Amino acid sequence: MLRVIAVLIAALWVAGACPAAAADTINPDADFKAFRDYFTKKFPKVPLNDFVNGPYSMDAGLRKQWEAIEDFPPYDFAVDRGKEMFGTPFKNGKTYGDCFANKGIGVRQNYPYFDEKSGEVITLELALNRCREANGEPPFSYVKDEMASLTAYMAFTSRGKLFDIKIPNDPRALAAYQNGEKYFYSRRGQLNFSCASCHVQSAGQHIRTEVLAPALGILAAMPIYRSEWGSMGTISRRFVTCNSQVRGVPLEPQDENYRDVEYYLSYMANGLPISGPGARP
Amino acid sequence: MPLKITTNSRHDRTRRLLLKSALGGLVAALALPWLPKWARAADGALWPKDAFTQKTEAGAIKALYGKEATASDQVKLDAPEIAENGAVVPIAVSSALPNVTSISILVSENPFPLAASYKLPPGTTAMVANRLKMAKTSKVVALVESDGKIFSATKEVKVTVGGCGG
Amino acid sequence: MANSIRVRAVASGDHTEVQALVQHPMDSGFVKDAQGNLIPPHHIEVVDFQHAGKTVFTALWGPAVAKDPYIKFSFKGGQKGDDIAVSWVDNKGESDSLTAKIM
Amino acid sequence: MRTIFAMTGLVMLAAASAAQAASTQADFDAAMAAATAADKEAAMLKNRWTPTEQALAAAKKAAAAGDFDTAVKDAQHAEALAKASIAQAKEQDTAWKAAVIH
Repeated sequence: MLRVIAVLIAALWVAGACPAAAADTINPDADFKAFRDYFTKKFPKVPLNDFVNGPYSMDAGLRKQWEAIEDFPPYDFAVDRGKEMFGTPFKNGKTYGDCFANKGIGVRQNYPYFDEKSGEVITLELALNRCREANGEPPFSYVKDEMASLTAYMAFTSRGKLFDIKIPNDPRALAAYQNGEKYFYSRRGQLNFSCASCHVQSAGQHIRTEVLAPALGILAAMPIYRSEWGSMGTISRRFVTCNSQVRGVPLEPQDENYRDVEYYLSYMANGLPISGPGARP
Repeated sequence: MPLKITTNSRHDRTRRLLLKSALGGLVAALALPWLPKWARAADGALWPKDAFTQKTEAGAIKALYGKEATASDQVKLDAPEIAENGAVVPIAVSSALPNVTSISILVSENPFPLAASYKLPPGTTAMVANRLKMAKTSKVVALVESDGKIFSATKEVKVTVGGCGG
Repeated sequence: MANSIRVRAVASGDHTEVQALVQHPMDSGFVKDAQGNLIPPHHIEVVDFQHAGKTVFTALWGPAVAKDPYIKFSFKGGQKGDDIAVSWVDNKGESDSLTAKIM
Repeated sequence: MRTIFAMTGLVMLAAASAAQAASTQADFDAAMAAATAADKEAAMLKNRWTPTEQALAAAKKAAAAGDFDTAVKDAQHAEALAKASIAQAKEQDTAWKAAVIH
């Protein structure tokens, strides 16, 4: 229902039929500029490209420990495993590479994208499982293990490439974008926190020893090896745990809301380099 | 021999397991002499169980070296002031002292303070970097064995997210 | 099953710097599982590094070494193309080994 | 007048505690139905809270053990939490816009 209304609003905006309601229009470009300005003004000493390093961009003590861990990062195992999986054909002889542009190498920065055929946001994790299913293989769990290994490898081959998320001129794409924005700013859970409460207003602040990562570029390092988890986790896992942390019941991984918020955040990160896989406390 | 070799029933059990797994371990190596040398190098019997199960820092040092340590500015201990997560704390130790034969690291407040001990044959540099778990804020003690004497350096590392899970 | 050991050994000047990462749970014996039962200790006890048939470094590890443990050291000698042999054994008698080339 | 009022109050208190001590399966079923309905509405809005789920589980556990007093109390708590989560979702449906970076 909400989606329908948003589509209508978007349709009106695209048609230019609603010029007076400026506050309610969807303008990703203006959002993008405001979002980036907010963070670069809040953290004037952090070079723009360093935002993809999350908490390490703003705390020297943490950065030193991180650099020590990056000397030989625990996600290396996941990258190697992902590479091996990528090179192993399915039972039908096809491979993951057959499902992606450029055989899946160096394409992470283009995800998620809005698929105009199906009218929905396609994330990398979703594309990987759809690839499996299209080739007669059962899907993987979205949160860790195999999915983290596959995305770790794909991110690794895309390091340094700049986020290039497009919003096609399609009211449904704009609606998905706005739904993601709405999800990002809506308070939820018994603690009444939104994603933005922690990663916009409180970005850079300490919770115990952890430093809250700024929302700008926050997905660039995914998937991540978290010391707290003692294992790899995907973007799906990060959203699910964020919800639990504010005492909200998480949605199913790859729920439309999660995909839309990934779309929104990735669009906000346009022009920033992929740095994944990453290591985080 | 800088480290005491302890024998006990658990290590005997380890030996039996090693025999079964036919990889690694002295007994397995003797039984299967055609295994490449590297496959039998690590030997669980070398592990100084007594030192690793001491509950105090002093007890662990005594069990490991049989003597006390002297503080020295020749021992360099590189550890963070605040650990980002007690589950993974990068710690490095180095020394310019001569003839260093072993380096050990203790975390005083851990249930078992001795975390790791390294044996350095002649020719190996007196430097080691590793990652340890810390249950809570604690003194970290680096020990360097040089010419048979034990020298130490100490640093406090703050931990607010403990490395014991839960 | 992929090997549990990752080694990077780089010769520079008259020294070789060795870094290794091992995939191992390093369970301390103090952590409870989801059901509230203590996970028994399961950790590597000994790691041995050899070059040219000689041990160049021995690590003795307790349960306080972090999960997926990491180690860095350096020894005199070693040339590009030489073998570095690494092996570990844990408290359950499990073990693994790997030979890598010095870069 | 005042005395009567006070007496009535006492009687009511006594009645209330008597009723509380005698919570039945039927009381629990009613409280649980209300809580579950509210939780379902929260789920439709994709805005469940974990404490609601915990209170529902606690209520079921107490009822299974025959402790209907606790079961009813937990179910009512769950209903209150679920209703708060519904209110949050409805409020945030528009309130989020005020938080957007401009």
